Amino acid sequence: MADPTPAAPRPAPAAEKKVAAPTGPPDPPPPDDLARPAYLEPLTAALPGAIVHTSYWVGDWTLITTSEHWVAVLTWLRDDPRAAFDACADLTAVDWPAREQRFDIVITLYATTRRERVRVKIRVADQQAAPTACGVWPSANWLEREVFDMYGIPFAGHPDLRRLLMPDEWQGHPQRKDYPLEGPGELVLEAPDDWIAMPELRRGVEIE
Amino acid sequence: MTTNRDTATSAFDTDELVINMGPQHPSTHGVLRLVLRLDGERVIDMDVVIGYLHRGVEKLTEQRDYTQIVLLTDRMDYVAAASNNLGYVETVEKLMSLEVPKRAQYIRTVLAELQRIASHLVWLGTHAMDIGAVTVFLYCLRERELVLDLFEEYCGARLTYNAMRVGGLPMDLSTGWEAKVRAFCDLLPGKIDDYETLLTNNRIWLERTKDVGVISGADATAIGLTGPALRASGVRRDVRKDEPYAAYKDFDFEVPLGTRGDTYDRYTVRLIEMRQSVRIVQQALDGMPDGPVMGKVPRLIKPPAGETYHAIESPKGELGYFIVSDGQSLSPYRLRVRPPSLCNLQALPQLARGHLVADVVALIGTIDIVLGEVDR
Amino acid sequence: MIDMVVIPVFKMLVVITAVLSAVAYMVLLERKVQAWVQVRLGPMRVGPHGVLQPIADVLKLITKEDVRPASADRFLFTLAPILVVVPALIVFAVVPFGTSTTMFGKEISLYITDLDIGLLYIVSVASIGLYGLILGGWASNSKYPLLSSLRASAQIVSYEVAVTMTLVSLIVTAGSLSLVEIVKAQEAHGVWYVFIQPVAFVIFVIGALAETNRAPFDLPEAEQELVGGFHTEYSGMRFALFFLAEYTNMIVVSAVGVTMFLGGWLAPFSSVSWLAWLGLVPGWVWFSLKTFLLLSLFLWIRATLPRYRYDQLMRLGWKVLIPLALVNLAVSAVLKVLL
Amino acid sequence: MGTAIAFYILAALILTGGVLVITAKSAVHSVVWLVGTIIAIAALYVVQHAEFLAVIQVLVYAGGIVVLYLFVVMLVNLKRPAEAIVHPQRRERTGLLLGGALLAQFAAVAFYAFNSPQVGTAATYSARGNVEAVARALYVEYLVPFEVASVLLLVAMVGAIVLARRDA
Repeated sequence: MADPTPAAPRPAPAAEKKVAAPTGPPDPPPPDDLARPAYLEPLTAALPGAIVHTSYWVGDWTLITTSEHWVAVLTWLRDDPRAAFDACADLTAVDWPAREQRFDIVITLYATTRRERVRVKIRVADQQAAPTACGVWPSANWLEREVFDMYGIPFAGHPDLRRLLMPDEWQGHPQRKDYPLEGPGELVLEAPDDWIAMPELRRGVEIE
Repeated sequence: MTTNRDTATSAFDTDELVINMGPQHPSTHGVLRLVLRLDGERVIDMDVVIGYLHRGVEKLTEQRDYTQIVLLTDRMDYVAAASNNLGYVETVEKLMSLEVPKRAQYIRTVLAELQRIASHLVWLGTHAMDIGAVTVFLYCLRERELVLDLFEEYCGARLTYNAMRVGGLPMDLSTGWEAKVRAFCDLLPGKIDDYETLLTNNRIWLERTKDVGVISGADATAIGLTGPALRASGVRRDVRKDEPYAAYKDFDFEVPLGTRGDTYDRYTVRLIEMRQSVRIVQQALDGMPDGPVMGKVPRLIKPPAGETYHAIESPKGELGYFIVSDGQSLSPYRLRVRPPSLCNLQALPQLARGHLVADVVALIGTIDIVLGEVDR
Repeated sequence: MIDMVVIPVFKMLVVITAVLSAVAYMVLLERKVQAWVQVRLGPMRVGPHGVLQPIADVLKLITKEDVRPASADRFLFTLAPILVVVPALIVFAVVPFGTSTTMFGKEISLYITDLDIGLLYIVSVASIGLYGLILGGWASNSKYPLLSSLRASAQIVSYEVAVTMTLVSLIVTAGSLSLVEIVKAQEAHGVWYVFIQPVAFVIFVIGALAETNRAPFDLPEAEQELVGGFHTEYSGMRFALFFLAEYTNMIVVSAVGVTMFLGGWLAPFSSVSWLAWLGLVPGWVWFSLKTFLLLSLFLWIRATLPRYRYDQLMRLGWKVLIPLALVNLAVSAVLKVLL
Repeated sequence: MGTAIAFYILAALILTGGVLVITAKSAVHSVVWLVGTIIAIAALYVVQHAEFLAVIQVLVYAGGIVVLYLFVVMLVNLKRPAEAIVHPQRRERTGLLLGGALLAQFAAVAFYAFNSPQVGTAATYSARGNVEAVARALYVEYLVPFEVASVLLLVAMVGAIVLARRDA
């Protein structure tokens, strides 16, 4: 921390070429002649209305669902023997600020016995709590903490929702597209007054 | 962290001790911080604090073009940079549906397996040193040095190789390199025997590793363990076999499995993996095809809009890349790394609960983390 | 006057000087032996093959700033290193380096004093040194040193029992508590006690490793677990005192081991007639040589073995070594009566 | 003469140590002073030519038992909250009672020692060798009390183990 009197927040660097901001991946529907995975039909039968969209691209299947159905879909995918996705390989988020529900939460599942992957996605708006997948796979715990840390998406029902990588007193969520890339960083972003208060705050923290 | 528990009920209550292990500690393998709650020396609970090495690699990639990102991947798992390179370039190739020449695939496989050997050697050395066998550490580093020499001869760097490009490799092998790799492959199994002489049947080693940090296959899968740590629990999951990438489907190798899922099994699994890696390298050298090492790649790497996830078997476990392209810019819209070290580290509290402080040290070693990859 | 004051003082000076320089070179030897085992060279820069390294180390330690943590207990923090070093050094009062020699026309014995309870003296004085470790760890007011103190006290008290027990069985065999008498008894028997009491010797060596906090029992200062153990917060000369005491203690246990089991100053194979010329070598040379060999064994073990865990160490001590030592003692006593 | 000077110096050390044991603020300091006192007493034995006793004193008390005291003092939370003391007066009364009993015991021993014939002075023990003299006293002259005491200790040890055992 250097200069305690920050200059006025710099204007965001102008985009070089003005193109329409992307609003999400194309998620192309699968070609009609492609065999659907075996679990797809039972899933739509078991949870009607849960799967909003199905997509296939460069070999990856993607299911798009809604946050109300998130836990139910994941639980079904884990428990049904036709799916048997017993491992949560990855959970992350993508920020599409031009969209109303700006965040995609993306989970990548893996079925150890069938050696198959599937991606499941939901969309959530800013400040909207997403349901947690911790109850389905304990491994989602840290991954959701990282998403919370980097995007500021709160996970409802998460047992231990703290920042994972950034310091606890950090302001802002760096992985968002509108996070400034230059400037004094952590403090200017949301509450400029904190910039002055922070040194005192730091002094008060009992560091062992 | 505060340490005082004001809830001491009886005058003769022994205090629970809360200690910080790390971020500056000799055996946390970097800047890992563990907050241990101890009853005597027994671990009651543990909180893992990470992020001390967070450099925002995922954010940085959004400002770099696809070729420059190879360089960033080097800095994640810095003891296995070539594996990180491989995972990244393959994901971009998948996104762009690029064809990679067979020779490049073979050389990539050789590099990845040499990297696995080097990474496992570092792991074995540090793991043994954590348990007190300092000599093994120096033996392992001696052999790792030979691998680094091979890499240096191939790409000029010893740690951060930047050794792969989207669509192929930056350069072909130099003359005589293959012979040197062969010589190394002949040498290594004997050296592994040496390490085993010092450790495998050593009573102290057995007592320190057997039944320490036992985890069942189902639990290991659920908590997100991958790689050797998962296979030691008897789960047969190896991306090289399950979803063959590079040239792995051309080679014959075994995937070692453990039975009990304890620290000793994780040790034996990794040792066998090193021997299998030697086999793979030898087969790849035997069948090394001729031809170019760079495929037809557009001058500007600009993948079509879309997203994909691709995983490889890094020495630590499943290393996945999730890349989203918006089809407009020369940088990824979003690049997510699925770091095996991070996901494996998540199992540490579960493994360590109820064990002694000394076991925590052994367990940090046994899950094989690199903080550069945990924090990115 | 000369017999009462000058000669003992002179002897003490010689012994302390010898021990201190032995410690300095012991450190070098340890680094060299470790390096050779680990295909390295060890210290090579200070002097030819690093022979001046200990002097450089000592100078460095003396000139370093002496840091005391603000929250440390001032009195005990200063007392602890002294409490470790003094017992380690005064133990040498009863160690016989040889029988006697003639100097300036006077018969001078090669030991400072010959107590009739010499062995008990060693054991009891050495047990005081433990306070230094415990108090050093506690006085630092820091967590890793405290854990280390607890480990050290439990470990040393436990292994002291086993070691003392083996020494008792040796006393039974020799019929004396005086170290000089024990060596003379070995001379009279014509055989070193290591051959009469092999079990006791093994227990003694294991216990000695544990009591001096050496690998594989170096838990109180296990760097990988407890950072530096009880001396984590120490620096400069105070740290050097801990260091000095540790190596002095190694020399002590080796010297005691040599005296008790390896015939002290006696030449080997004294009963073999064609090796009688070995007896021409002075006794103190044999003594030093044997001590050196035993010390090298310590170093070799350190370079080879991993470290025990705390509970395993305790199990080994209480469930294996102490019962074994007890049985050994009983058998020795019975045999002594029968034979 | 020399013996007398040594005695008075040591006695002063012992008394100072004893007072410091009770007045020291920190329990660990108390234990350290206790060790000092024990070593001073051992030195007093040496002055009286009872080297064996001195060495055993250091070995058993300083080297063994007090280490365990220290162990406990370091581990246990001795900062007892004020409300945990139910009857402050009771402590004082108990203390007075125990102190009185101790004083009475000292008096009895002193009385007994003055009135009984001198069984063995330091000089007579020294002539026969320290170890042997003690052994003779323990295993020949006072065998029964010795055995009774050892049985008592054994009972105490078993009791301690039973108390300390966690519910299996």
